[in-house]
Amino acid sequence: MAEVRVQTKAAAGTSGQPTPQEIREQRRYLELGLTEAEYERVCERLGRLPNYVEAGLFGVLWSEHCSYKSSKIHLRKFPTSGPQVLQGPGENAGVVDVGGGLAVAFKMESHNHPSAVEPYQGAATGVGGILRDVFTMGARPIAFLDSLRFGPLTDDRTRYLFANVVAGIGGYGNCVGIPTVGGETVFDESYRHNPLVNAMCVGVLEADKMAKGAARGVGNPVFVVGARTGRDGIHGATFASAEDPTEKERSAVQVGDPFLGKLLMEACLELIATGAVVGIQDMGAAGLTSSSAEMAARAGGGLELDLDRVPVREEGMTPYEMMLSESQERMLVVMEKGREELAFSILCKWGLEVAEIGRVTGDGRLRLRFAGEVVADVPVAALVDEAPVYDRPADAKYVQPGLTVAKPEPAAGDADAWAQYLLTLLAHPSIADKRWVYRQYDTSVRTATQVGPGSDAAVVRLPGAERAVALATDGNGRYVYLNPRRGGAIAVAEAARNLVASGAKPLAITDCLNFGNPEKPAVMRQFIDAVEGMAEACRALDTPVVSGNVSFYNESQGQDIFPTPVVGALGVIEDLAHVTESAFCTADSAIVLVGPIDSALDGSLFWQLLAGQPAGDAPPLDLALERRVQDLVQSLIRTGRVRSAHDVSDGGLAVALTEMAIAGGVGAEVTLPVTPRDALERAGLLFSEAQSRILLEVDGASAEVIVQEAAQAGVPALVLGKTGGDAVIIGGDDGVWLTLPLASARAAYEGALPQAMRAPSARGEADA
Amino acid sequence: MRWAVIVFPGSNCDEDAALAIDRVLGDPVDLVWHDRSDLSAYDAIILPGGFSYGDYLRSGAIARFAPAIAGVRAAVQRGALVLGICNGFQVLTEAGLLPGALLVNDHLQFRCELAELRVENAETPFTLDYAPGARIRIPIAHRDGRYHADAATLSQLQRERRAVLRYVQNPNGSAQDIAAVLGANGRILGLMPHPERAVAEWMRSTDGARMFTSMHRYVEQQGASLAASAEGVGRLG
Amino acid sequence: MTKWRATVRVWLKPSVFDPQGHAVLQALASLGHDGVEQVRIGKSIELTVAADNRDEAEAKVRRACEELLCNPVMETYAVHVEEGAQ
Amino acid sequence: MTKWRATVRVWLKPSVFDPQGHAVLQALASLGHDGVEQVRIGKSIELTVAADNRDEAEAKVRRACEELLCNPVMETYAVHVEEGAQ
Ligand SMILES: Nc1ncnc2c1ncn2[C@@H]1O[C@H](COP(=O)(O)OP(=O)(O)O)[C@@H](O)[C@H]1O
Ligand SMILES: [Mg+2]
Repeated sequence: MAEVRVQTKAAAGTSGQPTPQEIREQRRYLELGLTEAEYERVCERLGRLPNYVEAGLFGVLWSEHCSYKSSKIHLRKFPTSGPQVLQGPGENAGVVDVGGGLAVAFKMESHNHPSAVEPYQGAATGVGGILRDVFTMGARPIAFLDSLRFGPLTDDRTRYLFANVVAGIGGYGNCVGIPTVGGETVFDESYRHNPLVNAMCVGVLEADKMAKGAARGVGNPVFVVGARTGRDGIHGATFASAEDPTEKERSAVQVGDPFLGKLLMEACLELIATGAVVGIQDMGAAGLTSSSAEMAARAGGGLELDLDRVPVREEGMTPYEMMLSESQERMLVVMEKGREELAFSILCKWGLEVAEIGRVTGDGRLRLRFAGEVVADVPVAALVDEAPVYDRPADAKYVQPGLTVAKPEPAAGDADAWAQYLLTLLAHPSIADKRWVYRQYDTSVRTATQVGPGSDAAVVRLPGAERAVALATDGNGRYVYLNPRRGGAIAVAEAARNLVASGAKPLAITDCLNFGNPEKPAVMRQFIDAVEGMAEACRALDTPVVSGNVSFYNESQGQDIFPTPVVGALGVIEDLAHVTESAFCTADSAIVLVGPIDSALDGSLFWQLLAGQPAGDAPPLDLALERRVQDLVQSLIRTGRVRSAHDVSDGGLAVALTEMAIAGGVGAEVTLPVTPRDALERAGLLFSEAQSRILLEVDGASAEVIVQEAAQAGVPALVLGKTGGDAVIIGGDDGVWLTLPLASARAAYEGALPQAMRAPSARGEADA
Repeated sequence: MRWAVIVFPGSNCDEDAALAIDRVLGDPVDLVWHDRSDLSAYDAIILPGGFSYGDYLRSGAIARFAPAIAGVRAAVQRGALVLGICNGFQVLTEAGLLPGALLVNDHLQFRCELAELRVENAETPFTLDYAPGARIRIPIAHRDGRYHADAATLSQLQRERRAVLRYVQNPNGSAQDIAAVLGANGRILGLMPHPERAVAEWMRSTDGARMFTSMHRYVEQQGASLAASAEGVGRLG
Repeated sequence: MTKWRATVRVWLKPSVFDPQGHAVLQALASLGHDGVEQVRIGKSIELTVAADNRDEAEAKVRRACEELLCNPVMETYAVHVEEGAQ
Repeated sequence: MTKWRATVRVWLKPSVFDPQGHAVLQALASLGHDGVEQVRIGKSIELTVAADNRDEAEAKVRRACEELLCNPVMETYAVHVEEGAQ
C-alpha cells in the first residue's frame, strides 16, 4: 500500500490551527486534554509529531470519560459473565437472556455535569443518549429509570435544578414514547453544588438478533444518519472529565431533539431488522471520533472517512470540529456492501438524512480525508486499546468518617415524640412520596407497565410473552461515604432485594459510579473499595455487571460528593401471577418480618438528622444471609401466599411499615418481641437501616408456617402483627411505643415534596 | 368492522391503540402511515397519542397537513367514526374538525395519572356502553391538555351536550372541566384521556374498553358495514 | 433576490389565561423583584426570507403565520420585516 | 412611579441547535413556502414594570432576565423598554 502523507502544513479548514511543532513547543496538547507524558506517548506511537486533528483525537479518546483510564483496572474486578449474560461490558449496552426466546439490553449513564449547567437540556440529552445506546443493540426500548441526587430543597437554585431536570427527563422520554417507570430521588447537602442525574434505559430483543457496534468487512460503506453535525458540544467528553464544569466550554450544552431521537430509533430498528447492518453505534461523547474509532477497534480493522461528505449544519467547519462535535441524535452505521439502497429507502421513509462518509479498511488505521488531503492517519489500536491506564494512588486505608461522630441519642420521649420522629422521617424529601416527580413522566405508554413508580421495583410486561421484567435503581451515598466497601455491597444487595420483593429473580445489574476527583488518593480509595464491595455482592447474589458508566470529578469548590455508586438491577418474573407490590392489600393479614431484628442505627437517616451528619458505620450487612433472605422470599412469593412485600431501607422498619400502610390505605399494628433497654435501642428497633430485611403481608393462617420455613432456610423471621385499622401502631413487650394515624402519616409523606416545591426557584448563578 | 390507526412519525400510542382494539374486540385493525389519504376501507379511524411531529410549535400543528387528515375528512363525510386520543384530539382541533384548542396545562407540567371522569352524554357512538352520569377512570398523560374555546363555543357545546366527558377533578385547567369533545356531526370524538390504557385489570382500570365496544356496537347497528359498501364500489371501479 | 429578516411575535389573546406568564410573575414577586406588575409570554420567531422586495417578504411571512405559525383560536401575531439576513 | 412596558426577547445562542426552529423550517418547506431559509424560535416576554425612570425600569427587567428568564449558558436576551402599560 502506498504511503499516505499526512498533511502537516496549514491546509484547507485548518487555518489558525497550530502546527505540529507549535503544539509541542507551546504545549497546546494540554488544552486538548493530554498530559505531557500522554503527548510524548502519542509522538512515540506515531513515530512523528501529531497534527492538530490527530492530537485532538487522542485528547478525547484518552480522556477519562472515553478511556476509563483511572477506573479500568478496578472495573475488571466485577463479575461479568454467567449463563444469563449474552453481552457483557464493552458494547453499547449489556444484554441478558430473560427466557422465552427474549433478551433484554440495558445500561445506565450519567449526565451530571451538563445537568448542573442547563438542567432541562442536560437531563433531556442524557435520556436521549442512553436511549440510543440501547436501540443500537437492536433492542426496542421499553422503559426508562432515573436516579437523581440534589442538595436540600430549601435552596432556590436546587429547586430550579430539580424542577428542570425532572421536566427534562420527562420532556425527552414522554416524547419518544418510552415510559419512565422508576428511579430514585435523594436529597443531601453533599450534592448541593454537584447534582447527579443518572438515566437508565431498558430494551427488549429476540435473543438471537443482537446488533453490535463493530465495523467489519473490508470495503463495507459507512454512513452517518440523523442530525447534521454542528459546532455544538465540542469538548463535551473532556468537559465531563474536568474539574469545574461551569467554567469549561459552555458550548458543550446541547439542546435535545426528542422527535428526531424517536425517528432515529424507529429507523434504526427497522434497518437492523433487515439484517443488512454490519455494525451500528450512536455518536455520544466525542461524537464521530469515538464512534468510528471504537467501531473499528471492535472489529480489529480500520476506517477511512471522507469528511467533506459529513452533512454539516454550519459552514466552514474544520475536520477537527467535525470529529469532535457532539451534536445529538446521530448514528454511525456500517452496511453490507450492495445493500445501501435498503438503508436509503428506510431512512427516507422516516425523513432522515443519511450520507455515506467512508468505508471499512483492513489496515487498522483511522484515516481522515478532507479537501483532498489526509488530515489524520493514526492506528486505531493506539487510540482505543492502548489508551493509558492509570493505577492512581489511593490511600492505604479509608478513614471511616462516621466512626468519630458522637453517637446521637434521642431523648426518651412519650409516644407523641416517637410518632413525631416517624413523621419527620416520612416527610424527609429522600423518603417522602415521589409522586411529584413521576407524575411528570409518562409511566403507562406502551401499555405494558404493570407496576409503575411507587412500589419497590417497576414491573414491565414483555411483548408477546406471559412474563415480565422487574427494574429498580438503588445506591446510598451516605453508606458508601461511611464505609465504601460495605456501602458498595449494599447498593447491589438493596437493588436486588427490591426486585425480589416485587416477585422477580434478579439476573444482572448495570451501574453508574459517581465519584469525586480521582486524583485525590482518598477518593480513589473510596472508588476501589466500593467497586470491590459491589463485586462481592454481585458474586454472592449471582448478578453480574453487564454494562455501566463511571463519572469522576463530581466535586465543586474542592468538595467531593458522597461517593455514589448507583445500581440499576434487572430481574425476571416468569409467571405474571407472582407480581407483588408494596401496598397492603387488605385488613387482617399477618405481617411477617423476614430477616433479623436489629437496632443498629449506623448510617441511618435517623442518626444523620440527629447528628447533622452521617454517623457510625454503614448499616450491617451479611451477604450470605442476604442471599438466603432473597432466595426465601422468591420461593415464598411463588407459593402464592404473599399478598404484598416491601424491603426495609431508609427510615427502617417503622418507615417501611408505614409506607405499606399509606400505599394500601390499610393500617397496621405490630409488636416486636423485645423490651428496649433505653431510648437509643428503641430508636434503633424502629429506625435501623440494617440490611437483608423484607416485610411480608401474608394470610393469617400461613404466617407461622412461613416462619418455620424461614427457620429451615436459615433465615430469622417473626410474625410482627397484623394489618387493619386506620393507624400505624408499633410497640414491644413493654407496651405501645407509637401510634400514628394513617391520615397524618399520609399528609406528611405525600405533602413533603409538593410543599417544598411550592416555593419559587431561581436560576441563580451556577457555581463559580 | 375494520379499524385504522393513523401513524405519524412521532406517534407513540399507535400500537397501544391497535392492541387495545385487538384485546377488547378482536376486530381487524391496520396501522396506516400518515401519507395515505385513502381511508375508505375503514369504519373507524383512530388518531393516536404521541407527538406527531415533535409538537414543538403547537401540538398537532404540523400533522393537520398530512394526507391522512384529508382521508379523515372524507371518511367523516361518508359516516365513519373518528376517535382522536390525546395528540389525536390536538390534531383534530388544529385541523378544525373539532372546535377549540388545547393549551399547555395551567400548572405547566406534564401530568400522568389515572383521572376520574364523568360521562355527560351516553348517547353518542363513543359512549353507548356507559351508564349516563357514570364515573369512570382512565389515565391521562399530557402537557398540553387544557381545553380552551371561546364563550360562544362553550355554551354551544353545553347546549348540544357535546362535552361528552368531564374531569371530576380538573387536572389541567380545562374550561368547564372538559375532557372530551364531540364534533357537530356526532361522529368525531376528541379526548385527552387514553382509553387504550384502561382495558385490562392489570392496567388498574378497564373503563376504557367500553369506548371501543360502544363504537363497535354503533357501527354494527348501522347495518351493512360501511367498509363492505366502500370496498364494493372500489371493486366496481 | 434579497434576504429579509422577519421577526414574528405570537402571543395569546388577552382573554386566554397565560399560566407561564403568571408563574413568572409570581416567581419574580417572591424572589423580591418588586415593580413587575404583569407578565405575558409569547413566542418570537425569526425567519430569514428571500424575496424581491419588502412587501413580498412580508406577504410570505404572513402566509406562514396564517397557515402554521399562529392558531387564531387563541393567538394573535405581529410581523416585522427588515433587510438583511440574521 | 410611571408604568413601563418592557419586551424581552430570549433566544438560543447561534451556536446552539434549535430543534424547534428546524422542525418549523422543514414543515414550511414541505408546505411549499419557498423562500424561507432559516427559522429560529425564541420567547417574547412582555412585562409591565413600575419604575421612576426608564433606566430603573430597564435595570429591573435585566435583573429578572439574569435571575430567571434567561440561562446565559445557552441563551441570549435583548430588552426593549417604552413608556406606558400594555
Ligand atoms: N426520580 C424518580 N423517577 C421515577 N420514579 C421514582 C423516582 N424517585 C423515586 N421513584 C419511585 O418512588 C418509589 C420509592 O423510591 P425509593 O424510596 O427510592 O424506593 P426504595 O427505597 O424501595 O428503593 C419507587 O417506586 C421509585 O421507583
Ligand atoms: Mg424498596
